[in-house]
Amino acid sequence: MSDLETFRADTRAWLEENCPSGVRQPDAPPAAVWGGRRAEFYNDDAKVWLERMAEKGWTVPTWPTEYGGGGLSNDEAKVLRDEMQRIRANPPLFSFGISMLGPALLEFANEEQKKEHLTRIARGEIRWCQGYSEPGAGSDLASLRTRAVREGDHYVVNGSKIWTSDANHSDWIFCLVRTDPDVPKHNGISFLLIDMESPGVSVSPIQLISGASPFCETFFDDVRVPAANLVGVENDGWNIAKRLLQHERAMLGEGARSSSMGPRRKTLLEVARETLDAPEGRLPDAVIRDEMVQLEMDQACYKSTFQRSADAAKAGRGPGPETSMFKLYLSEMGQRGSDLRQRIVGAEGLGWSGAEFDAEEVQIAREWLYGRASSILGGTSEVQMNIIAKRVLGLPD
Amino acid sequence: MSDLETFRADTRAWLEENCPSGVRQPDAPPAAVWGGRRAEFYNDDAKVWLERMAEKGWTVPTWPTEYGGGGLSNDEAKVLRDEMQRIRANPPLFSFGISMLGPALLEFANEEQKKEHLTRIARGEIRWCQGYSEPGAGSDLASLRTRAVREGDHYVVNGSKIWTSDANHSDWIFCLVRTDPDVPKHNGISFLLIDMESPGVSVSPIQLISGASPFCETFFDDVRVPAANLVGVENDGWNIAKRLLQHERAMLGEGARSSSMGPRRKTLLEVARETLDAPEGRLPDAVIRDEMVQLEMDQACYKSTFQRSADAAKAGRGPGPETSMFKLYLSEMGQRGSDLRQRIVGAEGLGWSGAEFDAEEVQIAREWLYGRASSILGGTSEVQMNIIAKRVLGLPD
Amino acid sequence: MALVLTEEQELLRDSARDFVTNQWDFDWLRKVRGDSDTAGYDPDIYKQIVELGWTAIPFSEEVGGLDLGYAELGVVLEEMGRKLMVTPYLSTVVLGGGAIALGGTADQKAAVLPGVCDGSLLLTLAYQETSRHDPYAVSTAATVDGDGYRISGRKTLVLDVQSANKLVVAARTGGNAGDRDGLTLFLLDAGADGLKVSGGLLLDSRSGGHLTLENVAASAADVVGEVNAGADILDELFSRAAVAASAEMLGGAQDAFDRTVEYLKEREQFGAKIGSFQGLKHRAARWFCEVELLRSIVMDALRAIDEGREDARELACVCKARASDVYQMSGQEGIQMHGGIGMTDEFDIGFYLKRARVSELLLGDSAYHRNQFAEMRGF
Amino acid sequence: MALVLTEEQELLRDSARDFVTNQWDFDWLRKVRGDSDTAGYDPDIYKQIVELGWTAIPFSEEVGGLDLGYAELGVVLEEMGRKLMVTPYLSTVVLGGGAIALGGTADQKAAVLPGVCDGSLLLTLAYQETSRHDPYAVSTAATVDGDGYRISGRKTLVLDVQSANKLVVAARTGGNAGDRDGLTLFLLDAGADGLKVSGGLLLDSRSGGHLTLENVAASAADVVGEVNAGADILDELFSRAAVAASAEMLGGAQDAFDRTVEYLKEREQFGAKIGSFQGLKHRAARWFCEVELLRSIVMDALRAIDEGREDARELACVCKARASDVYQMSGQEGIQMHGGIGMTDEFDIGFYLKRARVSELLLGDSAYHRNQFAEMRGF
Repeated sequence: MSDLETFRADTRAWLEENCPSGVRQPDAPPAAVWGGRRAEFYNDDAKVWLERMAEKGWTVPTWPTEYGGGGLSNDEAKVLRDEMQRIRANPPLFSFGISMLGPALLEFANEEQKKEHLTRIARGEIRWCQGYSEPGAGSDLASLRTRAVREGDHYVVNGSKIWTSDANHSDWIFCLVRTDPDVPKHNGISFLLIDMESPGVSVSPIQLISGASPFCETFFDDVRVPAANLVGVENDGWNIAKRLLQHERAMLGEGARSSSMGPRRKTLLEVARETLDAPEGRLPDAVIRDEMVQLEMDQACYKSTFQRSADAAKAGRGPGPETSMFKLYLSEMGQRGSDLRQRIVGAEGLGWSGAEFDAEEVQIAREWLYGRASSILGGTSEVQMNIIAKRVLGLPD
Repeated sequence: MSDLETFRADTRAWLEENCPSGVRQPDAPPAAVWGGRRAEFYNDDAKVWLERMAEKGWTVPTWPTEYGGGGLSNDEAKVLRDEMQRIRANPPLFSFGISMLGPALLEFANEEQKKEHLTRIARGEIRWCQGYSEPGAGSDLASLRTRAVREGDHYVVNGSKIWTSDANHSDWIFCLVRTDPDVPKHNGISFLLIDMESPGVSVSPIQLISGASPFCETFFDDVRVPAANLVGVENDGWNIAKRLLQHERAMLGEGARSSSMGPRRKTLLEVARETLDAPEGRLPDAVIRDEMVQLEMDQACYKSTFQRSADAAKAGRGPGPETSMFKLYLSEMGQRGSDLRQRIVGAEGLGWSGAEFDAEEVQIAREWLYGRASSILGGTSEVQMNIIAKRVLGLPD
Repeated sequence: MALVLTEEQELLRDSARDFVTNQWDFDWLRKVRGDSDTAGYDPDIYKQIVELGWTAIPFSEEVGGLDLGYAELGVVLEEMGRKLMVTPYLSTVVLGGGAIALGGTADQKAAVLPGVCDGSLLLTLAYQETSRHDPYAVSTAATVDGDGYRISGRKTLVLDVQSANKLVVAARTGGNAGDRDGLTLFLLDAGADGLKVSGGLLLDSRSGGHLTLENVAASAADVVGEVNAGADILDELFSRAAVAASAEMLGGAQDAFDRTVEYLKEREQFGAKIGSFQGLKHRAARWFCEVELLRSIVMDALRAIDEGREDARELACVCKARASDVYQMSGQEGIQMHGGIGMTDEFDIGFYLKRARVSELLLGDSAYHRNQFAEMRGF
Repeated sequence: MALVLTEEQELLRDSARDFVTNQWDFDWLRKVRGDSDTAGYDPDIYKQIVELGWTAIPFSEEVGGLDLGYAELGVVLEEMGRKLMVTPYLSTVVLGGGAIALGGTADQKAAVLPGVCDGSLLLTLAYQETSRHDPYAVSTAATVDGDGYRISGRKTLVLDVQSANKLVVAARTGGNAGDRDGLTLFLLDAGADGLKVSGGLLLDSRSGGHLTLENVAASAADVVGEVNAGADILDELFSRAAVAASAEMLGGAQDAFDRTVEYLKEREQFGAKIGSFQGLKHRAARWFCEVELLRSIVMDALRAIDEGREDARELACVCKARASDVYQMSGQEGIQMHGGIGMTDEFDIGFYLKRARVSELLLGDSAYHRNQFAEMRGF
């Protein structure tokens, strides 16, 4: 047996013993554990599962063991993922700490910061949110105006952030702040970690066109932040930010994969068969059929492209500007899908509220509306195209 | 009877008497008379017809009688058009002199110029072509470099023009030339009329991707042009040019109307029925059917828009920047149509040459290729969109 | 008729625009969501509309109408559409009133239309039963019962079903679902025994919902038009209503466009007005063209109805198909060009997308009308 | 197999690119138009291709092949496609050779494939009879005549019909046009009595034309595969050929894109590089994405064939549909972004549009493959 095969056998045995049935489908509800000071668990097993996985470092399998990780190679991590999927185990922990902040800290933070924050992320003790966008700045992130002024061993922070997902449930926020207003805009930016229990931090959820949302606006009013919470060099935060954005786009681009979390949705084909009252045979609406097929085909192309990118990454290339392509396409395919779904169900997808409309109907409408955000948040499609034109194609400014 | 009704009755009677059967469909061939020194007539009747109409000033019905026009009001001109259509009479004369240069001369030329040139245009004695674009300048017309240097009572012209349609059949060319290279580019341009028999003028036809074309490149090598041939003020030619471009776009936009000139083509529906072997009933290819319908619908919208614009013009508004919209749409609809046509006939529209392919097959392919020019020549679609954004919507630079 | 507004129509437009701008509270679209007792519209606004004479526009003078045409109806609908005004106008004047005016008996006209004109009566049309607009897909059965009928069935997406006093209901007196023959229209009281309304709030803050009929009694006098020939009325009614709805949609598309162009001129990013970016410029230019083309076809289709032109029904298909596509595009581009702020409920632009979607699916989406058009043209 | 080139494949690509860049004269595409005696390809170029071993790629070592896979075939096709090289490669190696390799008897393989590998034999496939690709729409009849057959009918769009020494011809031994059953493939000599070739120059300077068969004699030994079961071979053959053609199309789309991006960086207008205009930037970015997605699906579909994967035929549909659309878009955008000069015959970019159109319609356009895909997926 190769080392990897041994690892697979061991992992399978360990999971069999330690993964409680309450976090395995079909027993497990389609819910996630996000950790944090006010962590909520969908059942007792979920709590046990998180503790056991954190103990092994397998909430963050590839991170170094000294920071709470599992120290696994990429191949081993894939084996772990495969084995968890095999038994349909929910992941023990989701967080922006894992997917976005962690990789950045590993690359840019000092030893104390890594020790303190990475281990707490790995154990699910602290829930993080991201403070990048600002009201009025939009996709032009670097025009941010939240000000951090050094006073002795603290920064005093004033300003506000928008689109801070789940800020109302989070414990800490990683922030881009302006530390030097007198230099060109990309230069005077720093990357700061802020405890949201600090006096002067307040959070207000945002109502979207689709209704309640995970997004918030976060305000900073003379918030004192220890200077030790600065990551990297003062005024050099933009480099960290860019790296983090790549991770974010990669994560958003990978969205299609992790969508297995939710309850299984009816496929478009199933919806069409039901609505058009055509349980079998060729769909009677040739135009809808053609649109559905085009979407399926585009998804197949996307899947191949994602695989190609992953195969290329194995050959040593990390997430680069082509992640913009994933973001651009995935958001638009999602929009087309929810648009088609709503057009197919027609009258049954137009309700906003009232006993009249069942939950599934209302969900179709809300999802369609919410989906419009996907080509805006996390960098608009226009920004992604700018990035491709500039960084991939090298077109002139 | 109203004046207009009287006019209609008179016109009808005159036409009945004077319009020979050889210029009326179905006897008349689908051909046009372009006039000029080397004028060609598709038959003897066509010559008689031109002479009689020129006599009445009805080759240019709304121009003043002193310049060879008919002095008709717009309403009377419409009556004339209607009555000619009623008896299916070919127009007596086509020319860029009528559709483009004439209106510009009426607006900007001095009395001598009007007398000399307008009358000769009206009588079909001189065939004009347009010298605007230059190699390397493309849609950025104003960056033209053909130089005209004043020497006494002459200009000496050097440079070249491209896309000079039918230059090889034309007698005179109206040209934009640079008379002052030291001022910002729109300022140093003049509008000059040049006799193509002048020594130093030469013409070379352009081969397009679709094969032979009406386009030429025209070269000027120390061509001496009398200063009296300057229209308007020296260095102020750009204003004339802009006005003329509006007339050109309006003419291109109106293209759909005058297409009755050619032999009647099979409609897309007829082609589809033949090719798909479906003489009646619903077309078996639902996707092609849907595309065809979408095109028909867009054409209907275009037709209504054109009518609305004409109705608005009657209420006193001339061709403005919205003509860019016509140019943009008409070219793209044409392209979609010939694209669809070729896709429908499939294998039968892929031949370039060889006894193997019949003329209709080859024509389908050539037209499809030639059609790609329509979104480029006469101002690219991109330029039309720029114009709309700037002049209609007032978006900032 | 020329494709320009007459002086009278321009006056009507100006006064309508004034009224909508000054009297209608856009925020009503948000407020109604928290209001479980809502009538589904603002009665005060509707009262003023009645006073302006809008409800009387298409009806003859005998019944208290102004005897104007669809051209005028389109003018006020466009202005209402601009600010997404919510009223039972479309259901009362165009659908319910339209059905009676087209096919009703003299008694029905006399009984109903004066009330429509003076605002004392609200109507609606209940026909749809399947998820998508399909006029002949009616299963609701009207069975003969003595001199009259008993009607049973279920209707969906009945616009303003909550507020209507009377309903025109399509039921089957012969044939099977999908057949053109065998449809009959009935004029029923909202309070009739066995008639159950179950309404809700639609995406776009309009009201609508289901209607359930259980052995609802109707007399022979309640039949609108002739028995089994309801489709003759419906075909013409839907063709006209599609154009009327398109006029309202044009207003919304135009306003979403206008708002966005303004935003492009104001909003700065990356150190410049975003309207100076050619990528957005070109999209705005195309969008402009789409709205202009829509305006032309709407004007043409409205006049084709008034003139009784042969191509009126074809134009209606072209019109509603394009209105559906252009309005949807306007909602989407509006949000996309506004960026993140366009996604917030606080900002107005998102409401255009919602109205666009509901309007698109009401009375047939663009695929439906393309197919209809194809059938008329023999494709 | 991973969706990256192996080291060996990279070497093959590099040498192919060298060869195409240095040996192939793009201007041949113009020259051939004036040459009425043309063989339809440049024999000297084909000879070199043979020497490079490309014609031997997919065949087994027994018949003189290299026993490589579609992944490698795709590599050389892409490189040939980049510069629009004209050779009888697709018709000989992929279509004719592919049919024999898939379904031929041992005798046929031994008789034909060594000649394909060593370049002494050119083949093609004659199947199409209607205007659009429709594999079962075969009316050409093969009637039993003693121990053999007599074949009569007419084929259209037979690629390289002028130069082929042998033809694989689809004929009907049972059933009616449109039936899957009853098709039989025959291997015929180009010089057979009653076989008339009438070739011409296609839009894209490839050669092709009609084939007329009048009582052409074929023996039982000329049957490729089994009588009446020709569709079993054709289904697999067309699926593979669609992917091979897509690889060639990818090369063309990529090159049109690369040329245009270079042009955007060089060309100045209105005082700036036109590549700095955001309108063009965004279109270039989308175009880039389209070509990348095409590259992924081509690589995946090629490997699916080599691996005998279950989804190979579905991927082939996705692949050819996308290749058709992306190549067409590349031809159109290429010309549009080059402006007027792109319309001239003197400039190269227009040839990509021509090749795109012919390639799009060969072996099924995107609508055809969407429908095929839908049937496989049960839509």
